[in-house]
Amino acid sequence: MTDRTVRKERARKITFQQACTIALDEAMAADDTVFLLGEDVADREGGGTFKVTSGLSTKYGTDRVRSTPISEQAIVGTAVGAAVAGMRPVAEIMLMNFITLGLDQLVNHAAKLRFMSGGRTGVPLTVRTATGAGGGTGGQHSDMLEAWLAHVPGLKVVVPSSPAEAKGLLLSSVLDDDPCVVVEHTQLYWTKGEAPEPGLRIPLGKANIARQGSDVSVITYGRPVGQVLELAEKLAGEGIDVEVVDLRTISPLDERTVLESVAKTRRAVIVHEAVGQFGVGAEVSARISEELHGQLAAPVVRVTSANAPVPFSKPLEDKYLYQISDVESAIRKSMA
Amino acid sequence: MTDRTVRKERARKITFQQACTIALDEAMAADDTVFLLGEDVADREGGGTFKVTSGLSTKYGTDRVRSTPISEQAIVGTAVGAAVAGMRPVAEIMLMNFITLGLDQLVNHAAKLRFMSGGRTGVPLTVRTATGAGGGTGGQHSDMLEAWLAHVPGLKVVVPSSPAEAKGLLLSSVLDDDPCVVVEHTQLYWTKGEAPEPGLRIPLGKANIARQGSDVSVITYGRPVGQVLELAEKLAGEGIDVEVVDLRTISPLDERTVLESVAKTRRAVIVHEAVGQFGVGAEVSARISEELHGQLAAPVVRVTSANAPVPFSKPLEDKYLYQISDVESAIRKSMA
Amino acid sequence: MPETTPSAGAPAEHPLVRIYRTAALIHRVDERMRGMLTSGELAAAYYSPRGQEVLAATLAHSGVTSDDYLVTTYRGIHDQIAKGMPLDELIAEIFGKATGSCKGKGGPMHVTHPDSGVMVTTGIVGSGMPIAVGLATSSSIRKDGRVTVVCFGDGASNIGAFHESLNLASLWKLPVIFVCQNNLYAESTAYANGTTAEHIADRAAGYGMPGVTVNGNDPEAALDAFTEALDRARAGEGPTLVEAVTYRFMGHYFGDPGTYMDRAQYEAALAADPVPALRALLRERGLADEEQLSAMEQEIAGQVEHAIAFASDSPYPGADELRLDIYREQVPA
Amino acid sequence: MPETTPSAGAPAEHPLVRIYRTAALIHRVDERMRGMLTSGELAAAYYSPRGQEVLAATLAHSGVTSDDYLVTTYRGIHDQIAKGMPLDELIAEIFGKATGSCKGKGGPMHVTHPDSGVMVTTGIVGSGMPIAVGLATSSSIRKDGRVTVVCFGDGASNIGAFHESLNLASLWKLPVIFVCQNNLYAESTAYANGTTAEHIADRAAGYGMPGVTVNGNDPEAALDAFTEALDRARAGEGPTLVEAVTYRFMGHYFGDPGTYMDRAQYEAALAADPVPALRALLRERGLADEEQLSAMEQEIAGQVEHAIAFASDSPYPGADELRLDIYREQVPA
Ligand SMILES: Cc1ncc(C[n+]2csc(CCOP(=O)(O)OP(=O)(O)O)c2C)c(N)n1
Ligand SMILES: Cc1ncc(C[n+]2csc(CCOP(=O)(O)OP(=O)(O)O)c2C)c(N)n1
Ligand SMILES: [Mg+2]
Ligand SMILES: [Mg+2]
Repeated sequence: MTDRTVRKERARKITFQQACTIALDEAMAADDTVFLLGEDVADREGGGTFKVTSGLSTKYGTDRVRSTPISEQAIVGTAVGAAVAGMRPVAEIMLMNFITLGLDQLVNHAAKLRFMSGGRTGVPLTVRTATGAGGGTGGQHSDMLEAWLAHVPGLKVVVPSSPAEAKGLLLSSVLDDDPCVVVEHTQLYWTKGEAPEPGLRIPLGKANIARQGSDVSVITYGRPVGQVLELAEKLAGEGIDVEVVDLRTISPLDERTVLESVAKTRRAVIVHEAVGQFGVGAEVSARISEELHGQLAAPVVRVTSANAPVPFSKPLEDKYLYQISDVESAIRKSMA
Repeated sequence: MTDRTVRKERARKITFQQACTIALDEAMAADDTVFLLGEDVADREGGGTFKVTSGLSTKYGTDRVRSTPISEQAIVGTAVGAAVAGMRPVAEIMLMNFITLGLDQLVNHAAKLRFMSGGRTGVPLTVRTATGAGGGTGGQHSDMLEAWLAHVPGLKVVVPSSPAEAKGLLLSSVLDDDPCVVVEHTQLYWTKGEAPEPGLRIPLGKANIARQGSDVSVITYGRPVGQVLELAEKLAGEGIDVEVVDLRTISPLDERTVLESVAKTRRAVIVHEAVGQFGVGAEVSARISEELHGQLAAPVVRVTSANAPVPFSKPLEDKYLYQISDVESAIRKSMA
Repeated sequence: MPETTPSAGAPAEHPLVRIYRTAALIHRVDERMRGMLTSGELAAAYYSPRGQEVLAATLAHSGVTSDDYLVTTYRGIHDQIAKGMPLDELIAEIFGKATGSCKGKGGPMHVTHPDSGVMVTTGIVGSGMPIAVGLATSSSIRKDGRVTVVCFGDGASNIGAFHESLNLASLWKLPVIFVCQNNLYAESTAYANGTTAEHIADRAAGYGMPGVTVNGNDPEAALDAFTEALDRARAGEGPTLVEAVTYRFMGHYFGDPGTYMDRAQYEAALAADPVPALRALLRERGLADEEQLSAMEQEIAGQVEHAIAFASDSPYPGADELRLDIYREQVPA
Repeated sequence: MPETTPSAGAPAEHPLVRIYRTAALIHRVDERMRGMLTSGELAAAYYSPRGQEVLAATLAHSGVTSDDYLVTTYRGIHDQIAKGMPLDELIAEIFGKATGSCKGKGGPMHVTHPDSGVMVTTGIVGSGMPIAVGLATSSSIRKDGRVTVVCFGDGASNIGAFHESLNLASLWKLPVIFVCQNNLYAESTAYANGTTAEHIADRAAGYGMPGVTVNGNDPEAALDAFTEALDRARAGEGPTLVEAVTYRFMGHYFGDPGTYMDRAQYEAALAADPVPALRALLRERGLADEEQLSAMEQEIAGQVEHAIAFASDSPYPGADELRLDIYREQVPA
């Protein structure tokens, strides 16, 4: 490639969904133990509901891109068994609420087999799943359940915030030697961002300072990251300098980056889409307050969606969701 | 009853397991929409693995005490359907790790149907389940997963700490109009305590000050409560006055009682058996620090089991579990 | 029973006429929904029942009463209409309005209306079956004579809940009918690419339960199968698995291009489209003439427009609904 | 293959002798385990395979090699021994010792030993089946010629995972054998009180898969059934469901009083106890005389005592094991 085409490549914009496809493509090209399974993932069945696996069965064959029946337990269990045999299966669970059906395999087996076998086996599988409110799909198709998975030792839980992040984190997950769950937000799939360089991998377990700032740390992940970055730019105009920490990996949590950021700013606002009660924000808030006792200029504030099932009606769904205006108020209150 | 027999009744000791049986018996006697289902729960099958339902099918008939096949999804789903029809089913999920198999029904349906139907239906079911480490049953039979359920709006999550508590909380759960999950600790089943008066119901959503104290609040629930009370007596001898808050209901969390206690003592130690990461303690710790910012004399401390699957080997299992000696150190450090 | 059912005083209509009336109502509603989705008047996840109208109507007229329970799926509007749900509330719910049967909080995938027996509509494939077992367990304990009907797709027959539910229902001899609306596709997966049984009804044998495969688009054949299953259930003889074969004309979701669908099969199904076929049969048999049919259809159209206007004009639910119906008692602000 | 298998140089033993050798080893280990549990030398959740020894031994000698994969359950010690797991590591694991196959972290319900093909032992009823489908998928993709054998109980045939697994395995024509060890009870639930199929093998038809019911305590009949299934799997013809009927003599768990068990059935089963029956058959057929059998049993007893001593003398795992094997990389302290 000439320098010019490289620069062009770099400037190229891709969607979040394309980024996921690229990650899978690179993983399959790099390692022939990688294979995909899930409902409708092969091209005969349209390449997946969100088209993330589109083209891959044509390129790699239906032995390595396998459409399944509607059988979530068998999908995750098959991934567990194949992983124990040394493959790197990537299972698609169409929507995160359906992961409830595969949770025995994910929690009682995938997460524990390395430990329970004394390290004799490992489970290098990845589960990709989509979810999120905002699309009017109601109570059974929109939940963010990452807190459950983060409560399970042995799992790695990843929530990417942009196309480049999705590419790098998914590729790392597939090539990781432990079970990873990657949560893709349905409302991000068609958003665009810069195409990452081929081969880009983002290490798991490391948070990203998405914006450096000195006044207040906003700790978030997934969909809100972009919205918080926009808010930060706006507040910068007013002289409020927001640091934005994108957790990237929920578990293992990069406590160090979070604490270093808050130790510097002395103020923390935590934002996520999942309901607040017993959510990811609780752990982040608890660790900050426990570790930085006496060093905080203001109480930690969590901004989350309402403690309710996701309602169908659009105006109500909008009110259910975390409000960026609440993040702004929280930042201002922190600074007051 | 004469006063003398009443007093005798009161002095009578019963086991935690008997307390659960009494609660079910009273509920079935009081309300003929109450019925039980689960694996081996009828007397023909021995009255349940932990014998909690023993005698009830003989007393109330097998129409109301129904042994099921090994089908956790159908067990919980059947309870959901019957509850929607206006019954008060009590489903036994033999061990909490198996609840993974019924989680679609519990989370996507039981917890949400009232909301998603706009209040047109309700789901007054109770799921009883047993779990806990200490019995050498290893990684797939010992997990405390209450944090998951507490993260789900619409569910009530109850973890009793003694026979009398189990009796009163289970009875309230069965007669409650919303879906409740009651977590019974296998290592408590054969412990004894005072028999509660017939009819005793303990309200859901209210924490209990199990011991009043002024120096430090220990917030806990379930099995550790008894151990912490013993520790508190020991420390009282040294002049450290520990307040013990038994949460009783994890969700909805009785934030007010917790905050009032800690506002008074200015010190909080949280203890639970579940693994620490993203556990119940995180929410409790976060709320305390967020609400009582600047009022705490010491950082909140959490004492939990190790962030690992439950190991089989006995010495390792002992080390895995939360250590009461760590609670003691945490209290002393808080006071220092 | 659908709103179009004649009042008790009216002379008894022929079953096929009643079935057509219901099917025509479903057909009209579906047509209007798709029209409004196309025009942008409506935004909702919508799974058209186009092709399955006669099936649902036949089931509803096989002896099912409004006391009987129905559990259905996201692709359930045909079942809900046939079960007799008031159109106003149903359409308002799809519009997400406060006057909807669920105050707009459930939406099309979670329609509930206990008065007409629409107990649960689920968006999780297969999960209605264990719930139906529970409804039937309640009837079995209370001896209330109700039958529970649960509708699900061919794809749903491959999920664990199917297996557990059929086994348990058979073990307990419950009054429940498992109605598999086999429309040959599960999203983009053709029947044989997901399901290893030649007929889904073959699986009934593994549960000691009768299983029957019937042409769901043939109202006479289907009526017999449903009636027999209903009679068995009411007589306390236990559950039946009825596989009613049909076809899904509009793809999986509204807007699905359906490129994965077998063209020849599609054309053949379209040629046998059950709604016009039944209409033609009524005329052929002299059960209704063109004039009567047109009048009926016009009446239906008016009824549908009324419901749409009701839904359009209704307000959205207020923010306080986020704290209502979480528990029976309102969650404090 | 079990440790007692003669080395390649030795003259080939009759299959029934090999089966008896393995069954006798299982029998001896089980006897000693129960003895130690009674005496208090050992504390562990233990699910005796008493009565199912010949079944496991027959399966292991039907052509399964150490490269083939095995998935079994908490009641799995017979399968693990038959598959050839080193006794020392197996018994040390049950003792919770650092020298156990899983460093004592898994315990009896989670024994793993990939070198002998013991890939997963699960304590969750039915959950081994989807995992077996995954192991077989790996073999199918890699074309490594391995067959996966998954053992489960009659009770497990009622759980959703069974259904999903058999459908998927059949759809993908995977090299897997589903071996249902039907010991007539699931904990305290007698077969017919939980399972609506007359024979579990009847369910295979719903997945377009051969299903066969065989007397699992009759080594000759069972050997034929297993061999045929194995041949099918190796030939790429897909999975088979083999229901091997047997009996569970010691109740569900160690200490189960078994009050719920049918007395007459128990007596009949005991009269046909497969281990002494096979021993008698060997003598009857002239395949081994009393002296040879005694010598074999003595050798086995010695081997078992050696393993028990090894386990007893081994240390417990250290506290650092709580941070090892969570992830591949050690979790920092
Ligand atoms: C458990 C679960 N898995 C996957 C989905 C996504 N999904 C929605 S509909 C559908 C296809 C269902 O096919 P079928 O049962 O035949 O019903 P149909 O849509 O044809 O009426 C799938 C896979 C879901 N809703 N629930
Ligand atoms: C999913 C699940 N539900 C319940 C249990 C509790 N349990 C352990 S063994 C068992 C009975 C299993 O019976 P069967 O499958 O016949 O196997 P067997 O014990 O007879 O070998 C049950 C219900 C479990 N381990 N997993
Ligand atoms: Mg279908
Ligand atoms: Mg059994």
